[in-house]
Order: sequence, then structure tokens, then C-alpha cells
Amino acid sequence: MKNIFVEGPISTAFIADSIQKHAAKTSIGAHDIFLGQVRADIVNDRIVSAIEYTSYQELALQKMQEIREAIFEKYALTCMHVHHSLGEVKAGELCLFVFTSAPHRRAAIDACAELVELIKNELPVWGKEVFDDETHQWKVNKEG
Amino acid sequence: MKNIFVEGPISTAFIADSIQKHAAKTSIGAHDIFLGQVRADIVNDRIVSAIEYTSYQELALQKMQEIREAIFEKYALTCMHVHHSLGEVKAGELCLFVFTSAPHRRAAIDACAELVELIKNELPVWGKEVFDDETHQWKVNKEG
Amino acid sequence: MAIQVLFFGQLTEIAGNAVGVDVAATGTLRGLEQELWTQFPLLKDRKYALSVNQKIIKEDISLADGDVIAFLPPFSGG
Amino acid sequence: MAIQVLFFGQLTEIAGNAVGVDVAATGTLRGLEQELWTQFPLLKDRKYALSVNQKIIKEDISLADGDVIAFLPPFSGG
Repeated sequence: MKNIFVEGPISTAFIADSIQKHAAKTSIGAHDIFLGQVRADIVNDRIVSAIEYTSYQELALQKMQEIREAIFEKYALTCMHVHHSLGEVKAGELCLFVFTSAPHRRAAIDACAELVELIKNELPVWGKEVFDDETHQWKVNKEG
Repeated sequence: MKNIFVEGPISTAFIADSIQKHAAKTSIGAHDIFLGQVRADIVNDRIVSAIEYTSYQELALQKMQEIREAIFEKYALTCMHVHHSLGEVKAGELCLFVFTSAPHRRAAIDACAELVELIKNELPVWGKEVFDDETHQWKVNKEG
Repeated sequence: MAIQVLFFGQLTEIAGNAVGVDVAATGTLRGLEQELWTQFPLLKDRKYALSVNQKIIKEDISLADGDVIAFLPPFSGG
Repeated sequence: MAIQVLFFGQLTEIAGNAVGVDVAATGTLRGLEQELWTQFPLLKDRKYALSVNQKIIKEDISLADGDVIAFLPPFSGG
């Protein structure tokens, strides 16, 4: 089973490298990439300085495998890559990288959007929003 | 008026740098990126080795300005960047980079998808598909 | 029989990361849940799903020795 | 009066990149189009839009000295 988790933030160098690797796949005409970035939200005068992510990894990887198969079944994709941070990701850093590639744009775009929803709704991952005064609250995922 | 055109292919280093520049904008929670890549399509035993792009630039930049304003009007975006190649882009190289950022994912994803359609349908840009035997045909944009 | 129980997300603040529970040989998932409500009263009012051996289980089922149960509060990845 | 005419995409293979055209002082866009069809007969069967001074124009309009007309075949960017 493919591991989607990386320790800490996702670097832009890693993203560039991932894109570059697809240059040899010349049946690809379209890539779509979604990136999640930690927001410095303000809650009652406290500012979110980081999110700490934890997961039930065994269940998450199994669920991700099911999602992967369902997406490949539904869309004419050439490939799909998902990376999610664990541990601390500071405000302004990247915590999620979803990457779909296909011969034509419709499949890449639709698959990427659907993957993002499935990852947010179905993967057992939890975010703890840590404030600048070291208090925290647990992140709640909402639509959009 | 912002120039969206770059000579030759779009590099992954340029993409990484563009993403990195948004780390300081900590109201952003979601980025969506669309990348167009030149496909090595096969037509009657000839393989597309490159696309040569030309544009009516004065009209294109004016049209892009209108598109930009309409998209900012319609979606709660933090920023939007579009880069399109001119001249030769070889198979496997990137010719289009559309990048939207927003506090929440729905706006970034929907704006990016709409921008890609508008760019393909409304910008005066033409692609000449050059085959490996040096013959060519003019690219035709289809849905998806 | 010995059952391992895992807690995630905000539930770790109520119950820690994991506890081992010894339940009767005829134990069921909902019976175990009730036992844990007694042990950690704040748990009862929280929203969560339960998994048994990495499968989300909505109904009641019988437990077997060595089963791994997890309390999963609403997911908030991404 | 002097009008500049630009051709793009596949139309450059019929008419080159640009021509200067001298039209009567009462010239119109559709009149100019007809003149160019005579000059470049293959142009007539092609699909294209016309712009005048960087605005797409669908109807007929009067032309003025110095106007820039462009023949724009279907776009294929991206």
C-alpha cells in the first residue's frame, strides 16, 4: 500500500520534482494540482500559528487505496498522487498535495476536485490548530 | 496590463517559485493549479514533437484583463496568475500554468476550472502541431 | 478476553491514546462502548465513529480476543 | 484611406502575416472582407472572426484611416 503521509510541511521543491517526473509521460495533456495551506486564522484574538496533524495510519492508507481505485475506475487518468502532512505544519506552509494527470483536462480537473473532497471527508486525519499563545482548538472541516 | 506570455516552455522551477511566494499570504487556505502539457499525439503515423504557439498579443492581454476582472468579481479569490507559452514547446513540456489561491477550496477550484475554459475559448492564441517528419497541422481545441 | 482500544484527535484529551480492556467472552462492541462511557464520562457526549480492526462499524457486533477498536472523532485532514 | 490587415494562425499560410490595403473613403468592414476574398480566394471558405482595433466585431461597420483589422481563426491555446 502506498504511503501518502510525509512528516512536516510539503516543500515546493518536492512539488516541482513531482511535476517534472511526468515530462516523460507524453500521453499527458493536463495536470491538476490542489494544495492545502495552513491559514493563520484569528479566533478570539488568538492567531493560528500551526496545525499539528495526526492520523490512524493503518485505516487511512487502506481507505486511500479504496479511494484511489474508485477514482481510477471513474476517470480516464494517467496518474494520481496524494501527499498529506503529519506533525507540525506552520501557517503559510503546505499540508496537502493532490496531483492528477490525464490526456484531457476534464478528467484531471474533475478527479482532483473529487479527490480533495474524499480526502477531507473520509480519511481518518485530525488537525489540532495551535494558537500563538500555545492554547489550541481542534480543526473542523466544512464544505468549501 | 499584466503580460501572461512567456517564451518557450514553463519550467517546474518557475512553478515552485510561484507557489513559494504565497507562503507569506497566510489568509490563503487553498491553491489550485492547472498545467497544460504538450501531448505526443499520433496522427496518421506521425508523432507530434512540439507545438508552436503564436498570439495576437495586444488583443489577448486585453481579453485576459477582462477575464481576470470577471473571475475576481465572481469568486472570493486571494490571487490569480496565468502564464502561457509562445514559440516552441516540445512534447512533455508545459505550455499553460493557471494558478488560483483563496481562503477556501471551493473558490480556488471553481475559479481555476473556469479560467482554463475561458483561456482555451477566448484568448487569441494558436497552436501549430509540428510532427516528427516536419509536417504540421493546426491544433483544434475541443471540450475536455 | 483482551481488547485494544485506540483514541484519536480530541478524544485523546479525554481518554489518552490507547487503553487495554478486558471484556467478558460474550462482549459486544456496544457493550464495550458503554463500559468506556463509565470509565471516561465525557466520551458519551462526543461525536465519533467506531472501527473494529480498521473497518468502520455502524451496528453492534460481537468482539473477539485481540480485536482493535478505535474511537474516531470527525475527520479534519487537509 | 490606409488600413492595416493582420492574419493569424493557419490563415498566415494563405495570406501571410499582414497586408496594407488602400480602401475607398466610404469603405466598410464587410467591403474590405470581400476585397480580401478576391485577393486570397482560399480565405472565403475558412472559419474566422474579425477584429477592428482589437475589438471583435460581428456586424458591419465603417472603417476609418489607420484602422487595424485582424482575421482570427478558431483559437487553440493551452
